[in-house]
Amino acid sequence: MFLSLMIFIPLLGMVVVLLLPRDQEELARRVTLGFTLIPLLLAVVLFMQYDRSASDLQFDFDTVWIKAFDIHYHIGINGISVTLLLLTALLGPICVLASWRNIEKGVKAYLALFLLLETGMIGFFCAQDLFLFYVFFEVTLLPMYFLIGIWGGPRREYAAIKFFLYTLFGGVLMLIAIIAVYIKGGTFDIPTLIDLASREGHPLADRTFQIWAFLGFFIGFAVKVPIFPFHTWLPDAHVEAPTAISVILAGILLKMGTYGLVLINFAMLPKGMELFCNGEGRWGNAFAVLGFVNIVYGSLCALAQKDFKKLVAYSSIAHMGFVILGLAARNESGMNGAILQMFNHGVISAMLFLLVGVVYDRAHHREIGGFGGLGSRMPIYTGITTVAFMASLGLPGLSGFVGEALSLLGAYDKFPKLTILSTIGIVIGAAYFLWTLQRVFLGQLNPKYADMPEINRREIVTLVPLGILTIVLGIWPSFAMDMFNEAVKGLIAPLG
Amino acid sequence: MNDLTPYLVISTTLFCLGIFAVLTRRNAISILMGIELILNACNLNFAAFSRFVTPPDDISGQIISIFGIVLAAAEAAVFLAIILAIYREFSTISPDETDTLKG
Amino acid sequence: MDTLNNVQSIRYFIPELILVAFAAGVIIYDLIGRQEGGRRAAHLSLAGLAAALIAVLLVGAADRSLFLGMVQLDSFAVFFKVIILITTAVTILFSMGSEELDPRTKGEYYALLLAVTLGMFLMASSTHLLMIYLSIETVSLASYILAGFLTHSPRSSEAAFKYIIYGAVASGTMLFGISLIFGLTGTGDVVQVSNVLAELFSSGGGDYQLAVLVSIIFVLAGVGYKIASVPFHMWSPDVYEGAPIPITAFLSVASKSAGFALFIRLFYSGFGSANVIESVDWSLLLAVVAALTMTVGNLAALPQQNVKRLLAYSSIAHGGYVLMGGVLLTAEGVHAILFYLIIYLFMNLGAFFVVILIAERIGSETIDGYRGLVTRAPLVAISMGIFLFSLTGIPPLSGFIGKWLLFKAVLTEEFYWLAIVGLLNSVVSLYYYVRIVKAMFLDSSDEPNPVSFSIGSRALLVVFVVPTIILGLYWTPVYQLSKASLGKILG
Amino acid sequence: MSVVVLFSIILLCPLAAFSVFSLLSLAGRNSPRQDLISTAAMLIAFVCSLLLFVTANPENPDHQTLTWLPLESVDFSMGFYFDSVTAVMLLVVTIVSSLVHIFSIGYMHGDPRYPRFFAFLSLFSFSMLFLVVSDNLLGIYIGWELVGLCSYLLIGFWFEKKSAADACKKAFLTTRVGDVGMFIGMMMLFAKFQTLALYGEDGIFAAVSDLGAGDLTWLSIAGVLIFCGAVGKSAQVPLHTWLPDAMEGPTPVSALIHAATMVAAGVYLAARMFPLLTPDSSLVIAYIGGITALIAATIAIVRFDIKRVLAYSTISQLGYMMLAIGAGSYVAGLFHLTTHAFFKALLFLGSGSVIHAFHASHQAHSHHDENGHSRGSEAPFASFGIDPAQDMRHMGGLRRKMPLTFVTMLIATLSISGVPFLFSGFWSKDAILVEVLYRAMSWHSVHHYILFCTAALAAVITAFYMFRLIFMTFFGEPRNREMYDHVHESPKVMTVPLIILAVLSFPIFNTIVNKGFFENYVKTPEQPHVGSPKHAHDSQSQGVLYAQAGLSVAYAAEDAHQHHDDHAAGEHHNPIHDKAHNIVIPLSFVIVILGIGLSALFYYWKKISAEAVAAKFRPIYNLFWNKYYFDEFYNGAIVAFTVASSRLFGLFDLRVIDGIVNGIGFTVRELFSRLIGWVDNTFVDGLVNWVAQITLSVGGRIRRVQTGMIQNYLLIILGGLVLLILIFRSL
Repeated sequence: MFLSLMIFIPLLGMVVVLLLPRDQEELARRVTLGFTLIPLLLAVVLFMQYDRSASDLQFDFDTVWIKAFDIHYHIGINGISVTLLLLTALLGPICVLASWRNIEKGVKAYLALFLLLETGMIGFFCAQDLFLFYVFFEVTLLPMYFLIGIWGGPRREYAAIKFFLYTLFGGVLMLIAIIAVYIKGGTFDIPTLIDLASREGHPLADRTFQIWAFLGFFIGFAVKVPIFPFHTWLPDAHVEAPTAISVILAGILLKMGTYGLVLINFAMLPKGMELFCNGEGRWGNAFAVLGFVNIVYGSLCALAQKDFKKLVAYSSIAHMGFVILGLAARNESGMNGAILQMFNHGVISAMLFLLVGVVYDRAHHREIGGFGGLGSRMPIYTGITTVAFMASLGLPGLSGFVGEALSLLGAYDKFPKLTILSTIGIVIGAAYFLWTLQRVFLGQLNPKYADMPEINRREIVTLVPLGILTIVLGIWPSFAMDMFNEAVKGLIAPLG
Repeated sequence: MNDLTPYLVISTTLFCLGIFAVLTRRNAISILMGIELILNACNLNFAAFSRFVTPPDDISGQIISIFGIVLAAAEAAVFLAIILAIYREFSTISPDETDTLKG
Repeated sequence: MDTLNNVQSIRYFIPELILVAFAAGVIIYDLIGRQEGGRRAAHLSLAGLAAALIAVLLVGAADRSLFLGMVQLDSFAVFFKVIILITTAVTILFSMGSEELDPRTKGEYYALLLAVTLGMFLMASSTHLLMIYLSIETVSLASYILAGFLTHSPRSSEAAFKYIIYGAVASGTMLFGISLIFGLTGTGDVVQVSNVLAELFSSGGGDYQLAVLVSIIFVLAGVGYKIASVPFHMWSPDVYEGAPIPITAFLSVASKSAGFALFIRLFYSGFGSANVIESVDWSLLLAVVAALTMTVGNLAALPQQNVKRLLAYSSIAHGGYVLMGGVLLTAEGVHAILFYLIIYLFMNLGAFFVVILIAERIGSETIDGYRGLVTRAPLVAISMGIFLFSLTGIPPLSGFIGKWLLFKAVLTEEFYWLAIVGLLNSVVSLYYYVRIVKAMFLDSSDEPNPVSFSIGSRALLVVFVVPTIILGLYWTPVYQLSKASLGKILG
Repeated sequence: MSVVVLFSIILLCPLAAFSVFSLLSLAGRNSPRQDLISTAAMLIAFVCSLLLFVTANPENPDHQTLTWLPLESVDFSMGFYFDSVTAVMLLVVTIVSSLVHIFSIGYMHGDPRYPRFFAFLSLFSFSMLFLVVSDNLLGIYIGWELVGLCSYLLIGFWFEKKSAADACKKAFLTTRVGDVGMFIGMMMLFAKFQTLALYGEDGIFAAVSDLGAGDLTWLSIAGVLIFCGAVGKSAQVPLHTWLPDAMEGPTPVSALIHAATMVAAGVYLAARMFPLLTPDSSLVIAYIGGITALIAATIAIVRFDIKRVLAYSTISQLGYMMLAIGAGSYVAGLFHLTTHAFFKALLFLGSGSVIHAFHASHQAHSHHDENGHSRGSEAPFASFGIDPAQDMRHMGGLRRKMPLTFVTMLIATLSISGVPFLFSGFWSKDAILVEVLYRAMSWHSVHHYILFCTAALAAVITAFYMFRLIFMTFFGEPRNREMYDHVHESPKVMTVPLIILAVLSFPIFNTIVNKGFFENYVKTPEQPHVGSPKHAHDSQSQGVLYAQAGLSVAYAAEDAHQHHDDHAAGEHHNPIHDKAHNIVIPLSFVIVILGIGLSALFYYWKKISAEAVAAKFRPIYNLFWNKYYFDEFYNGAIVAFTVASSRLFGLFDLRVIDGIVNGIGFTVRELFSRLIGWVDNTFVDGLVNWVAQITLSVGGRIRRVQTGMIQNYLLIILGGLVLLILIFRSL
C-alpha cells in the first residue's frame, strides 16, 4: 500500500494541477512541488524502514489485475530498487524547482506531464509483475516525448521523435521477449519467473530460449542505458530537453535501462548472461566489450564536444559504461560497484545538468569556448561546479570514485585486458572536464559576462542536497551500499 | 452432348475474356460488359455443374445461376448510374482519366 | 444444432426483418417529408437500429441453422451484429452533423445505410456459398452508392466508380471460385463443402489439388477485397479518400469487421477446418498475406499528407494486424481478432470523428490543418492524440492490449518472424501517427483563435475516448465477452 | 592520549578549517579570519604529531581498521597504521605546513582571494595527513588523488594567468596518467589477494611472502605499476614536466606541496611498498631515480628563473630518494626525504621572500597595478617569458638588503650541497651514496656501480647550481637598480619561519634530522622472499629464486646474508658497508669542493664566463636549456603521429597527450572533434537514418504503385492471384 501511495500521489497531483484555473501558474508550481515532496518524504521513510539485512522483496503488495492472464498488480522493492526510488523521489522536487522560472509557456501542462512521468518512473522501479513492468516502462515515453518536444530547444521535434522511436523500437523487441517468457513460464510474476528459470528442465531454463529472450530484453534496455551503438538518441535528447528534463533523463531514465538489465537479464536469464559474460568463447566478452566501448567511445565523444551540455551528455554514456563493465563482472565488487555507480551517476549527472542550466539561463548559450574567467565572477557557482566535475571524473573522496573503482576492481577479475584498456577512460574523463573547467572558469574574465549574476538561492537549494549526497557517499558509501548489498548477494549466489 | 468439359471450356473462356476486357478497355461501358461476361461465366458453371455433378433432383445450381443473373442486373444498374455521375463530373467515362485520387 | 425450415426460421430472423422494414420506412418517410433535412429520417433509422439491437439480443445466441442451412445463428454472428449495429448508429450520428452531405438526399442515405447493415448481418451469419455471395453483393452495391453519395463532388464519384469496378471484378472472381467449388463438391453448404473436400483428398484425389487451390484463392480474392488485404487492398485508399468521411469511417470499421466474420466462418468451419489441402500451408499463406498487408499499409502511410488517406492506409495496416490472429486457425487467434475489433471500433471511429470535426470546423483534411490544434481545441487535440497513440499500440492505451493479444496468439504458435514483422511495423506506424501529433502539439498554428465544438460532438468524442483508455487498464469484461462469442465457430 | 584520538585530532583540525570556509562561502559570506583559523588548526595538528612522536613507541606499530564497504567475498577496510615512518612523516608534514601557513600570512597579504588560499592549504594538509596515516592502498590512493586536487587548485590559484591555468591542468593530467598506472597495479593486487589492506595477517604484505616462485614476475610488474603513481606525483622522468610549470602557483604552495610534502609522497609510497619490491622492480625504480636525479640537475644549471632552478633541484633530489629506495636502502631514502623537506622548503620560502620583496618594489615604482601577483606578463624589460620578479638576472647583491633571507638560504644551500658534518643534507646524501656503493660492492652489480656514479655526478652538479643561485641572487652588484632600490627585508611573519627551518637543517639540534637517531628509529621492513617460507633466510633457496629472477647467485646469497644481519644489528658492523663508507666520506668532500669551487669560478670571481662556456658547448647547452626537449618531444612525436596516421585513435592520442602535455592544441581539438563527431553522425547515427531513409523511400515507391488508374489495380489483383497460385502450388 505504501508503495502504491508513492506511485499514485503524483498522478493525483497531475489531476489536481489540471483542475487548477488556467492563470494560476504560481499556484500550480507550488502544488506540484508539494505533490513531488510527498513521495520524497515517503521514500525517506522507506529508506529508514527498509530491512537492510534481508535480500527478498519488501513492502510487497500483490493483487490480481487481469484474471484471464493472471496479470497481477504486484509491487515490491528490493535493495536495488529502493535506492533508485530514493533517487527518483529526490530528483522530483529538485526538477520542479529547477524549472520554476525558465518554463513560461503551458506551465500547467508541463507540470502535469512531469507528474505523470514521475508516476511512471516510480512505478517502474516498484513493479514486480512483468506486464506492469512493461506498462510503466512505456508510460514514461509519452510525457517524455511531449516534455522534450514542446519545451525543448530549437531541434526539439527531431530529438523528441528520435528518442520516441528508439525507445519504442527497443520496447517492442522487449515485448516479444516478455510474451515469450510468459508463454513458457505461464505467469508474469517476476519472482516466480526467476525461480522457475533457475529450475533445471523447466522450459524457461532452456539455454537457447534464455539466450534469445536475453537478446530481446537486452536491446530493449540497451536503448535506454544507452549502450553503443544505440546511444545516438541521447545527445540530441539531452541537448534539446529543458534542464529539468535532462536531469530526469540522465538521472532516472538511463537507470531504468540498467535496472532492467539487473532485474531481468541478470536474475531471470542467467544462462543468457552466462553466454555473454563468462569471458569464454566467441561471445564471452560481448557484454564487457560493450561496457569498454561505452567508456572509451563516450569519453572520446565528450572530449570532442564544444557544447557544454552535449559534453555532459556524452560523459553520461561513458559513465554508464562503467556500470555495464561492473555488471559484466558478475562478482560482488563489480555488481555493487555498478549499482552504486547507477545511483551516483544519477546524482552527479543531475548536478551537472543543473549547473549547465544555471549558466545557460544567464548566457543563453552553451558554447564552452564562449565563456571564460567565470571563476572570478561567480565563485560559489565555480566551487559547486568543481565539486561536480571532480565527482564525475572519479576523484576519490567523492561518490563518483567508489562506483567506478569497484566496477573496475570487480571487472579486472574477469576481463583484465579490457579493464586495463577501460582505465583510459579515467584519463580522458579528467582531460575533458579539466579542459572545460579551464575554458569556462579559468583565465581572464570574458568582458561579455562582467556582470553575470551569481548563482541564486533557488538554484543553490536544488544543488546542495545532491552535493551533500555526492560527498557523503564518497566518504561513506555503505550508507547506500548496505541497502542493496544483500540483494546483490542474492543475485550472485547462484553463480557460486 | 453429355459431357461437362465443353461447358467448362466455354465458361473459362468467357471468364478470361471478361477479365481481358476489364483490364484493357478504355471505356467504362466495355468494362461493364467485361464484368457481365465474368458473371455469366459463373452462371454457366453453376448450371452445368447442377446438370452434371449434383444429383438430378437437386437443382440448387440452377437456382444459384438465376440469383447470379438478377444480381448482375442490379449491378449493371448501379454501374450505369455511377457512370452517369462520372460523366457529369469528368465529361468522360474513360477510367484512365479519372485518376485524381492516387498516391 | 438443429436446422430449421423457412417458416420456423422467420422468428429467429426478426432483427433482419426489422432492418428491412425500417429501411423501407425511412424511404417512404423521406418521400413524404424531406423538408427538414432528414433529421427525422436519421432518428427513425436510429430507432430502427435500436430495435434491431434489442431484437438481436432477445433472439439470443442459441445455435440454430436457419433457412435450411443458409444462415447460421450463433453467438459469433451476434457478436458481429452488435458491432455492426453500433458502427452504423455511430455513422448515422456522424452524418447528422456532417455538412458535406446534401440534406435533401439524406433520407435515402440512411435507408442505404440500413440496407448495408442488413447485408453485413448476413455476411456475419451466412453459411452457404450462395448466401455469402449474396450478402457480399448486397453490402457492396449499397456501399458503391454511399461512396458516391456526394453529388457534385468529383472525388466522391470517382471513388464510387473505382469502387464498383474493383468490387465487381473481385466479387465476380469470387463467384467463379464459388462455382468451381460447387462443381467440385456438389454442394454449397460451407460445412459440407469442407467434409466433401476432406474425404475427396483422404481418398487420394491429388489431381484435384490445383482446381481446389485455384477456387479457394479465387474465393479469397472476394474476402480479401472486403478486408482490404494485399493484394486486394488497392481500392481502399482511393475510396476512403473520396467517399464522405462518415462512410469512410463506416467502411473502415463495419465492412472490415463483417469481412473478417465472413473470412473466419469460411476458413475455420469451411476450408480451414480439415486443412483440406495437405500440400498447401494455409498458415504460411495467410501469414505472408498478413505481413505484406501491414507492411504495405504502414509504409504507404508514411508519406501521406491527407489525414483521411493516411487513416485509410493505417486501417489497411490494422487489417494486417488482425489477419495475424487468423493465420493460425486457433481459437486463441480468433479470440484475439474479436477483441481487437472491439477496441479498433472505438479508436478508429474516434480518429475519424476528429477528422470529420476538423474537416468541418477548420475545413482541412491535410496534416497542416491540425497545426497548433492543442491551443485552439485542447479536448479534440488530446482525444486525437489518445486515439493515435492507441492505434500505435502504446500502453496503457487499449490499442496496446489488442496488439498484445494478437502477438501472444502468434507467439504461442511460435510464429516468431511474423510477430517481429508486426512489432517493427508498429514502430514504423508510430512515425506517421506522431506526424499528426506533432502538428497538433508541437507546431503552432497561424490563426490562434480557438475553435468551438457543439456539446453533442464533444460528448460523442468522450464516448470514444473513455473506452480507449479504460480498456487499456481493465479489459476483463470485454475479454470474457469476446471469449463467449467464439461459440462453436471452430467446429 | 591514545593514538586514535591524536590521529583524529590531527586529521579533523585542518578538515574543520576547510569546512568552515566552504560552508560560509556557500552561504555567500566571506570568512574573514580564515588565515588564523587554518594556521591554528595546523599548529594543533603539529602539537599532536609532536606528542605522538615523543610518546608513541614505534617498536610495536599501532594498527586499527574498520570495514568501509560491507562486502563479503572481498575486503574493503579503512584504517590507519602507525609506525616510525608515520610518525616521522606526520611530524615533517605538520612542521612544514604550519610554517608555510605562517609564512603565507605575510606573503599572500592583500590578495583578493586571501581566505580561499588558506582554506585550500588546510584541505591539502588534511589530504596529505590522510595519505600518510592510512593503512591500505585504497586509502593511500584517496589521499593521493586529493592532494593532487589541492595541488591543482593551488597551482591555478591565480587562474586569471593563462600560464597558471595551463599549468594546473597539466599537473593534474600528468599525475593522473601515473595514477592510472598505480590503479592498474592496485587492480592486479586486488585480483590476487582480494584486499587492498597492506598490514595485518590477511594484508597484502603478509600474503606476498606466501607467493609461489612463479609469481615473481607478476609481482615485479605490479610493483612497477604501483610505482608509476610515484613517478607521476614525484615528477620522475618521464612524467616530470609538470613540476617546473607548477611554479606558476604562489611560492608558499611550491614550498609546501611541490617541494616538501606532496612530491615526497611518491617517495613515501615507494617506501611503503618496499615489502612488495622484487629485485627487478627495485632496479627499475633505482634507474628511474638515478636518471631523474642527473637530468633534472643538468637542466637546473641553465635556468634563470629562481623558482624553476629550485623546482628542478627538487626533481633531482626526489630522484635521489627513489634511487635510495630502489637500491634497497629504505632508511636512507626516508632520511633524505625528511632532511630535504626542511631545507627545500626553506629554499623556496627564501626565494619567496626575495620574490615578495621584488614584487613589493615593483609595485612601489610601477603603480598601474591592481591584482597583486597575477601580473607576470607586463615586464619592464626583456626576459624569456620569466616573471621579472623571479628572474635571477635581475637580482644580485641582495645579501646586504635582506640579510636574514640570505643567511637562512645560505644554510639551506650548504645543506643541500652536502657540506660535510654540519648540515643535515650531507648526512642523508652521504647515506644514500654509501648504500648504493655498498650494494654495488656486495653484489658486484654493475647496475649499482653505474647508479653510484650517476648519483655522485648529480651531487656535484647540485652543489654547482645551488651556489650559482646564491651567487647570482645575493652576491655581486645589483643588476637592476630601480628594483633593487625598493627591495627590503621581508616582515617578521615571513622571516621567522625561515629561521626555524634553518635551525632544522642542523642535525645537532634536531633528532629528527639526526642520522644516528633516524637509523635506529626507522627499521627496514623485509622484502619479499618469494617462494620461501616466511623468515627463512636459507641462502640456497634464495639463490635459486633470485636466479629465477635473472640475477646472480652471489647477489642472492649476499642479499640473504644482508637481511640476516640487518636483523642482527643494523647495517653498521658490516665489513663491506664500512668499506663503502670509507670511500664515500672523502668523496663527498671532493664533490662539495668541486661543485662550489666551479660555481664560484663562474659566478663569484667571474674567472670563467658562463656565456663563453655555453657558446663553446652550444649543443649541450641547448640540450639543457630546452630541458632535453621533453615537451617538444611529446608534441613533435604526436604531430609526426598525426601526419603518419589519420586514423581516429591516432588523432585521439594526439588530442589527449597534447592535452596532457601542454593543454593547448586547439587546432587539434578542432580536427579531432570534427572526426569523432563525423564518425558518430555518419556511422552510428547515419546507419539509423539510412534505415529510416530506406523505409520512407520504400513508402514512396509503394505509394507510386497506387497510380489512381483502376485498371492497374485490377492488373495487380490478377498478378496477385496468379502469384499466390504459383507459389502455393509448388509448396
